[in-house]
Amino acid sequence: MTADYDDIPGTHVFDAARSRQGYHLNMFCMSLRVAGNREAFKADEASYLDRFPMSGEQRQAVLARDWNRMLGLGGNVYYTAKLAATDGLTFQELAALMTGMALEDYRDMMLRGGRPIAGNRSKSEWSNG
Amino acid sequence: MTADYDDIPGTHVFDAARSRQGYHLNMFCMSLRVAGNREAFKADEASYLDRFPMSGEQRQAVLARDWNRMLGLGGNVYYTAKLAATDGLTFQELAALMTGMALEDYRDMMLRGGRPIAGNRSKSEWSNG
Amino acid sequence: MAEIVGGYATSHVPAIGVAMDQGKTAEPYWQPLFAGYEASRKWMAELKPDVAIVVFNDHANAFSLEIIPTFALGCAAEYRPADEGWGARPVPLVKGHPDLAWHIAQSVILDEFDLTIVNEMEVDHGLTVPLSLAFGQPEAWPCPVIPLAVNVVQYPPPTGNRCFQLGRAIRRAVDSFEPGLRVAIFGTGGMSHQLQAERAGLINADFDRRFLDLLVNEPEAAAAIPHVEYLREAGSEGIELVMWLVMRGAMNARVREVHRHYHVPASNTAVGHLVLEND
Amino acid sequence: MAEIVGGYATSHVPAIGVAMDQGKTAEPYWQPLFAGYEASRKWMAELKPDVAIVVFNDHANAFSLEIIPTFALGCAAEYRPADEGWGARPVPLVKGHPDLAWHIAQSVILDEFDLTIVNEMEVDHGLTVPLSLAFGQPEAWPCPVIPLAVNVVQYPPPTGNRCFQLGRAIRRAVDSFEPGLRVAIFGTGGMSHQLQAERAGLINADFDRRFLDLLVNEPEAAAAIPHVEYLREAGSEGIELVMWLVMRGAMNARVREVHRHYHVPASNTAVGHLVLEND
Ligand SMILES: [Fe+3]
Ligand SMILES: [Fe+3]
Repeated sequence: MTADYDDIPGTHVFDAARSRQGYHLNMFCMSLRVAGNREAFKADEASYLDRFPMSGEQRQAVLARDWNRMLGLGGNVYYTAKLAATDGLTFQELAALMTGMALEDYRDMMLRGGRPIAGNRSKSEWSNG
Repeated sequence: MTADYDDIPGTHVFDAARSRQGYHLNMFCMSLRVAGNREAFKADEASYLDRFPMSGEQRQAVLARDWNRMLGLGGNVYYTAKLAATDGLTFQELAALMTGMALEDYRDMMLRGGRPIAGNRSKSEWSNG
Repeated sequence: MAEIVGGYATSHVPAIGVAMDQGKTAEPYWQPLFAGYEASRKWMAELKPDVAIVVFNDHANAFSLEIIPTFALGCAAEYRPADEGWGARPVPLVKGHPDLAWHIAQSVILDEFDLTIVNEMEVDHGLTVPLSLAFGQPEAWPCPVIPLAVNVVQYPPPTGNRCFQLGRAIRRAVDSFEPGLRVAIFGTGGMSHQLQAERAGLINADFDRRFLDLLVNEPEAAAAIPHVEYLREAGSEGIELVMWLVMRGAMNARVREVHRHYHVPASNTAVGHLVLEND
Repeated sequence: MAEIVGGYATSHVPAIGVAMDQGKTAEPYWQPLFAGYEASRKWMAELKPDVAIVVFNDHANAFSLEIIPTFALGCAAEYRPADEGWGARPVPLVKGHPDLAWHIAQSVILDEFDLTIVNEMEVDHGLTVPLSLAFGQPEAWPCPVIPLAVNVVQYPPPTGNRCFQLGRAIRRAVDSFEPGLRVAIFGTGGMSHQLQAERAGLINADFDRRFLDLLVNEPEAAAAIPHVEYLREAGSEGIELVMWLVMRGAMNARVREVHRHYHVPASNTAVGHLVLEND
C-alpha cells in the first residue's frame, strides 16, 4: 500500500503498519514512564528487555540507541523519547542525534529559523541534493 | 434536571448523575471480576470495602445486599451483578430479588411471556395500580 | 474489493452460553430456543466467511467507568474470553484480523467517525454467545473476528442513526479493502429486556416484532427510534438493539430475510434472531 | 445559558514548561518568547473565566497503544500531572468541572460525536504548559479545567473538519448549560515542527502565518486543509494544529483577534499564539 505521505523525506508517519510493527518496542518505551522501571532498565538493560517480545532488530536498535533505526522499525518518537529521557537527554538533544548534526549545529539551525521547507518537501528533492 | 425517561417506572437509567454518584460503588463491584478479590471480599467484607471510598449508605446497601437500594444510590446492574455472582446467584435470581417476587413466581412470569408492557409504561400507571 | 456476504443478528443472553457450555440445549426449557438456530448454523457453515465483524457491547468487563468509548474497534491479534464474575466461559480464544481491522479503523476515522482503537481487550458474553450460536462448539472458531464494542451501558449510547451510519461507513471500508475477502457482520444484543429494579422481566413482543420488520424493510425508520422509546417500550437493557443497526447499515439498502426466529424467554430476555443477505 | 467568553490558542512545547519551572524565562534564549505572552496573561487575569476547556493531545502518557481514543473528554474531579520520563512537572493538581463536562459529553454524543468519556487520566505537558502560559505560576490554578484529548499521535487523527465541527457541537452544549458560567476554550499544539528522523527541526513560518490568518478569518478554509498538507508543510508533529480548529469551532463565525504572537524557536518548535473574542 502506498500513501500520499510516503513521498515526504526523512519522515516516518506513524500509521497502522508502523504501529503494528512497533507495538512491543513502543510498549517497552512506555514502561519507562514509571521511575522504578527506569531504574530496573538502567541496572540491567538486557534482562529488562526480555519482558517485551520485540524483534531482535528492535532490541539491537534499543541497546545501540540507534534512534532512527527504532523509528524505521515501528518506533514512535513520543515513545522513544522516554528512552532518551531515561538516558538523561533533552528532546532537542534527541532531535539533533536523529538529524546526524552536532548538537551545536542543530541548535544554530533552529536559532536561524529552523530547517527550511524549501528543498525538504519531497524525496525527489533529497535524492538530487 | 428532568429527562424524558424519568417517567418510566421501576427503572434507573444510568445517566451522568447516577454514574457520578455510583462511581466507587461500581468500581468496587468491578474489582470482583478478579477471582482473588472475590476470595478476599468473602473472607472479610468490611475490610475489603474499606479500599473503596463509597458513602456509608452505599456500603450499608452492599453489606445488606439491598439490590434496589444499590441502584438507587448510583449502582448499575452490570456492576452489581458481579457482587451477585460472588454470592453465587444467577442473573435470573438477582432479577427476581429486585422485583420482590419469589423466584418461582418470577420464573413463571417469564415463561408466560414476561412482564407485560401494558400498565408498565409510566409512573402514573403504577401509582394507580 | 472485499465483500459483505451476510448479516446475522442475535440476542446475546449470557444464560444461552451457560446452557451450551453445560450441555443443556436439549432440555425442555432450552430446546425451542436452540431449535431456531439450527437452520442459521447450517447457513453459516455453508457461507464460510473469511472474517466476522461482531458488533457487541461490553458489560463492565473490558471497560469500566474509568474509560467509556462510544465505539471501540479491536485491532488486536487475539482476545481472551473475560471472567465476568462467574469464571471465564470455556470457549476458544478469539483470533483477530488486524489487517482488515486497521483498514476499517483508518477508513472510518477519515470518514469522520470518532473511533477508539483497542489493542488489548477481553471479550465477554456479548461477543462469545453469538459466536457459539453461529458456529456451535468447535475446538477453534472457524474464522477470525473483528470486535466492535458499542457503549450501551452509560447513558447516552450513540443514537440509532449514528449506529446505522457507522454501518454504512464500515461497508465503504470493506468495499475498499483488497479483493477476495468474504466478510460476515453480526449485530448483537436485545431484544426487549430489563434486568434491573422493580420493572425487571419486562418483555414487549409487539415492539420486538415491529423492530424486526422495520430493520429488514425500513431501516431508516428503525434508525429513527429515539432512546426513550427503547427504554420505555423495550426495557432499560433493550436499548442494546441500536447495535443491530450497525449490522443493517453495512448491508445493502434492500436485503433478503433468509431466516427469522423469536422466542421468549431466555432467562430474563426476549430472544430475536435474523439472517440477512444482500439483495 | 453558559457562555464562551474567549478563545486562546498556543503551542505547548515541553521546553517552555521546563523554562518556567526552572526560572529561566528572562534568559536571552527565552525572553522574546515569553514577552509575547505578557499581554495575554493580563487579558486572562481580567477575563477570569469560571472554567477552561483545554483541547490538547496526550503524548503517550495517559494513553498508550493499548487504547487510542480519537476524542476523550475528561469528566473527573481532578487530574494529576504526568511523569513523562523526566519526572512530573511541579505544577498544581488540575481540578475538573464534572457538571459541565458530563453535560458536554451527553450533549455531543446525542449530537452524533463518538466521544470517549474518561474518569481517570493523568495530564501531560500538552495540557499543563498552556495553563502555565495563560495563568503563570500560582499555588493553585485559578479555575477548573475540562481536558479534551485528541489523538494526533496514531495516524489518522480526526480530520480538520471533524475537529471544527466538534467545536461547534461543544458550543451548542455550552449554550444549553445552566446560566452564568463563563467558559474559556483553549486550542493547543503546533505550530510547525518535526521531532523525528532526518527531517527533524523543520519550521515553515509561511505556512504558520497563513494558518493563523485563515483560522481567524476563514476557518472553513483552515478546516479543509488535508492531513498530508500538515505533514508535508508543517512537519510530522505540526498536524497538532487540527486541535486549534476545535477551539475555533466553539467561537462565533466572526471573531476579533485580540492578540497574536509568533516566535521561532522553542527547542524544536515554532511557537504560535492567538487570543480571540467573539464579535
Ligand atoms: Fe447485553
Ligand atoms: Fe504536542
